[in-house]
Amino acid sequence: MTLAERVMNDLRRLLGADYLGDAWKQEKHLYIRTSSNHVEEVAEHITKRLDGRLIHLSAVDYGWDGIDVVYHYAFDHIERHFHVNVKVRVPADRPELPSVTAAAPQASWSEREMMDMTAVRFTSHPDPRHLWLPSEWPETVESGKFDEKEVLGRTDKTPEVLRRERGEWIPLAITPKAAEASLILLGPYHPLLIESAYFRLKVDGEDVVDADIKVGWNHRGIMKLFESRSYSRGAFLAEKICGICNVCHTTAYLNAVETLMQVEVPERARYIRTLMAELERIHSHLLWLGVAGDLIGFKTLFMLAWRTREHVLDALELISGSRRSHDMNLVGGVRTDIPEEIVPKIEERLKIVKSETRKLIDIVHDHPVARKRLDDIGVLDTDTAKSAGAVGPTARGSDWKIDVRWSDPYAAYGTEYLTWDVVVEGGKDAWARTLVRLRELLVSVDLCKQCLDALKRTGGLLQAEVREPNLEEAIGKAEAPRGELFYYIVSDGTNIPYSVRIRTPSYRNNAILPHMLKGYTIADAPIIIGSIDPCYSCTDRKVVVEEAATGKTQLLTVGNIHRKYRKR
Amino acid sequence: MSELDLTLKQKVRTYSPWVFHAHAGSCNNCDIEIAAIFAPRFDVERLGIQLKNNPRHADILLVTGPVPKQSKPMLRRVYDQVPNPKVVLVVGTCAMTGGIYNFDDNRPNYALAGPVGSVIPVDVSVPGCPPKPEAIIQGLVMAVRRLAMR
Amino acid sequence: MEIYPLIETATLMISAPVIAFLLGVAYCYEVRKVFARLQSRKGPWFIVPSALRPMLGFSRMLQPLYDILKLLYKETLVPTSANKQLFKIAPYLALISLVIATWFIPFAGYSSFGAFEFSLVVILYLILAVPMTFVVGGAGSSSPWGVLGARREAELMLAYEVPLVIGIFAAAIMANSLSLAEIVNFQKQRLPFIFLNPFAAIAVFLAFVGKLHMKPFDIPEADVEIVAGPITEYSGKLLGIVEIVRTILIFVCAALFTNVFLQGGLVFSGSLSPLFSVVLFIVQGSLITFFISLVHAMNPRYRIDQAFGWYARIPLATSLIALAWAYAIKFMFPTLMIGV
Amino acid sequence: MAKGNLSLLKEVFQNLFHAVTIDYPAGTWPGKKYSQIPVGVRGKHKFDPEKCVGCGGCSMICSSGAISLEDTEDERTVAILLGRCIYCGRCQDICPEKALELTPEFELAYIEEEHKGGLYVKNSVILAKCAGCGKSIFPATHIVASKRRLLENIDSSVRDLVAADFEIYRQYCLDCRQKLSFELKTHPRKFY
Repeated sequence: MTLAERVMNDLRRLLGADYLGDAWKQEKHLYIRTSSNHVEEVAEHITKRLDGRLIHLSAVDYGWDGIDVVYHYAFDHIERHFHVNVKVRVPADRPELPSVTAAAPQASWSEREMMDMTAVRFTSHPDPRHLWLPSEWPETVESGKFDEKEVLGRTDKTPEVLRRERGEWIPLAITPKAAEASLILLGPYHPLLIESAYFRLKVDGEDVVDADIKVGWNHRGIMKLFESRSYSRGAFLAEKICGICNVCHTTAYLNAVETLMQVEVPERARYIRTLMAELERIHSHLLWLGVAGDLIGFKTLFMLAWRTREHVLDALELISGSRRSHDMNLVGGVRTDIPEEIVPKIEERLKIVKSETRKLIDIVHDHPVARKRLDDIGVLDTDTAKSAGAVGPTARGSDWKIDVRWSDPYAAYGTEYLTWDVVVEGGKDAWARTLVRLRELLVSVDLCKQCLDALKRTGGLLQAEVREPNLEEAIGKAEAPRGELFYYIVSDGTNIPYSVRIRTPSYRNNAILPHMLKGYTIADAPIIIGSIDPCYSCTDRKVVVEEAATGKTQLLTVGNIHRKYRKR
Repeated sequence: MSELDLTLKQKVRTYSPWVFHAHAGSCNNCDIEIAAIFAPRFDVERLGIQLKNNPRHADILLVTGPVPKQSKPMLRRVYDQVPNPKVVLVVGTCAMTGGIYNFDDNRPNYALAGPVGSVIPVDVSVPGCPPKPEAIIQGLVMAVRRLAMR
Repeated sequence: MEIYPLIETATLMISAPVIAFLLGVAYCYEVRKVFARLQSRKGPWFIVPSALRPMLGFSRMLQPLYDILKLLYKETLVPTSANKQLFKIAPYLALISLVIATWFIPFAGYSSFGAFEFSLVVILYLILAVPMTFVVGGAGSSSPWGVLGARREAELMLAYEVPLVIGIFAAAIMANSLSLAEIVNFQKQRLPFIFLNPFAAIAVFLAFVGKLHMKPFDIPEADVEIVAGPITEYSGKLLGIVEIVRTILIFVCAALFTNVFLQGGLVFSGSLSPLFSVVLFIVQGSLITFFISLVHAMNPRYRIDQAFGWYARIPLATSLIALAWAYAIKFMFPTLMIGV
Repeated sequence: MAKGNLSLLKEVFQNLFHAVTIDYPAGTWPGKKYSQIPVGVRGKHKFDPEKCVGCGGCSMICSSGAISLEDTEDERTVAILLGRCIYCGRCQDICPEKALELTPEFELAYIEEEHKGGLYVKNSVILAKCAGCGKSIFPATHIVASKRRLLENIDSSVRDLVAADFEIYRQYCLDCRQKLSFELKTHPRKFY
């Protein structure tokens, strides 16, 4: 019995009369419609018994018809391409569903996000705080599909203003009383990250006793913006979600769009996409290595890694005309060709990158002080990684082989195009995650070379003809440098997507951070946070706010001294 | 006013500008390009420019991003903490106007509090998405000159 | 009573801090430049390209001085919640103690009170005051980073102070004197202590790396962890004073090492010797600075517990060996040790 | 243990005499001043005023809404707001007349006071007047270009007929065409 049959049989038995129908879409994507009675059991059965993963949970607002909640389960790490999507329709007047967080902890953030973005309510959620929206916004934004004007009318009121009106505003400031509290708040502006993020560390001396993360400060309403622009323009918006993994974002987005349109990407375009994505992975991992070096105070490593990274950026600039933000991918293919005369130039740069990378690996691998800072720090065991749904190098460093490139091949990653191996390390600590990335660098250089060789033999079209979307919904995935990237696009047949749902890798890994921080010191906090390679512009396409400041816990950040505390 | 007529005060300001980088919801492109100007290829320490992690030590405030509503009070506060004289350098398209996130002025993005210019006074802007590091250095040099004249 | 020595002392007393500061600026520049060059960056330009000379001047040799001057021209913010007296007075205390310390340090043989009988003890006390004032200032700033930084500063001080003192006293025991001038004199007649007691030199060098907050011991100022540590809340003029203190501290440490272990530049005697000694003294100091910046460039940062453990093992052991070595040499070669 | 330190030591001593830094604001020759400026670097826009017909295709494709069309009495201005453009180059790809290109000029920093309201790249084309009501209609060059394009793509048997018709109704605005539909004496679509 194949896995697909087993899953279907199990679900049929489990759901009984609530099994309202199924459909196969895409390549081995099973969509099952059911009622809201059995969501918890399904989640428990799939994640615990069948060893599936809950990737994300999307809620799509259909106005008066109600809200579709889609649970995206993936089995691709067991059987290639195989996904199961369980759909539940909840009525618009009483949009309630039981929470599956107890059964599958991965769902926690997704459920919180969907509660923010749509009117759906997950009853019995253990932590139903607003994830993205300011706590001052009692209603949701996307339910504004009913009355958009009203929602937009509220936009000129910032959380600050609203809080002042409600009389809850406490100027964020440093007071002696708060300094006594053993609550250390990292962020939103903290040198640890160039982006804004916000951690609450409860400390005893230097030891972290408890931790809480509030990602945010980065919300740009991108999922809403997607709904107001055509598929081809959306590619450029996807490019701007994250500045580090922009090719991966567009690739994932276009994987979904091309599936919707049932467009086959030409072979040469596939290789070019893969080349760009792999170059980007090299750039991202080198960037990460530098930043991680900086986080443990190794400025020289930062400089050396970033010196090497410049060669990759040069190669990317040669191809696309821009160091970052390449705008290469279009619906159905790529925009510019890679002419033959620049191929040797790229090969030359790759050669430099390879030798420099080996040097960097030598330096880090045997450096006594660096190893002391990385070994046995931020341990994430395999079971926790699985139950919390870690992705990317974080999971691979915890001895769990998941990689979208291998499990759900897209672009030219399939075995018919390229040969390579997934890097897995069993160390489970920050050093293992470092090692995964370092080894992936070499794999990526090799992949780039294979792509360049393939470009020499392939020719033909760069872009396939674009059609109208004729599927209802599609899932697009890609392996970003940080892990699995997930797009779910719902189409209504027009040239504008009806709804776009995105789950970025950092989103998942960030949710595990509080768990990983516990038991280490403040000095370790930066490298633990850094070891998952958090990318908050990815994570916070949507917003988060710190809770209404109560009297006791106030922000104690670098960024906090109110004007009235100034003295000239 | 030529550079030769500067007083000592203005000269030392030109010679040693310290930079604080405030991230206000940008997509990371500009942030890593800003980090790149401190890396070996573009090393701006040649000019005496140093990246400080503390607004209280800074002279120039580098701001990136379209300023989400959530970040607005924080950005304002960071600006207040930079001791006078100070200069604000805005890097990137979305920090200048909202860029791709503020696609249509008639239907403003619900999540954004407007460009940086509407939150804090801006002195120098560097368009680009992201600007090349050379362009950021050019902007920094302009900002340094303005700093000296403050 | 003669007036001449008094005038000489007064001149030295005034000029010593100034020279110390200027040499400190040079050494600071060296640290920055070498640090940058080791990372294949250029660092502050030694000679500015001609196109930029109108804007940036001819050379950035004085970059640390420009930084300090700029800070002195800037606005100073004091958090209201800080303990203002402690907060404001701490940098000045550090500055005063360092200025006094420079009086006791022989500069190529010249010093105001270098010949004073217990000058070594006085200097050790005075440079101990610098981290102490940072602890006070950080704790008084009421910022959590300041408090954490102060705590780390105090722990680190405990760690490096012991090998520092033992190492230096190992040299003093061999020279049989607590006066710096005497120690220099002792080496002049025999060999520099770096050859007589290399263990002491290593222990003291490692302690200075911690004292100057170079990597791997820049723990109190670990920027990605606790922003800027004790000096997080300092800005403007007060930060300028802190920077001056750091600048002088580099010189004081380099000069102390030169005097105790490299015979203070007084290698040759002859007609050219004073000038030559001065040059040698400065070069020796810059060599030490070079090695410190080499260590600075080649290491990540230790965690405070790791640093404490490391100091408790290697430098402490080295310094104890140095102490034993000092006694062993003394007993084995009594003639060598007794004054000539 | 020691191996890592040794390879690092070797590396840093090599670096000591080999800095990779470019002389950006100062360099006299491009090889040393810029990191690299390859073909296709996307910087400031440049219009070819000869070629631009003011069709507004760029404004429609623009992903960030940076390109605006503004019609005055007798001119249409295509304005690109540099502070909103994301330099994706789609306008360059889409331009039917190849009149717009992104030059490698990327040093665009400016002082805010000197350019209040933002920095624009503009191009103006003259608008033709309607022969009926006197209102300004499409850009004159646009009409010529669309005629050319129309004739290129149409069946050769009716080309002369269409050309003649086009010459007549090109002079009128849309409203006037409707109003004067019979008097214009053009052929209805069924003729060709």
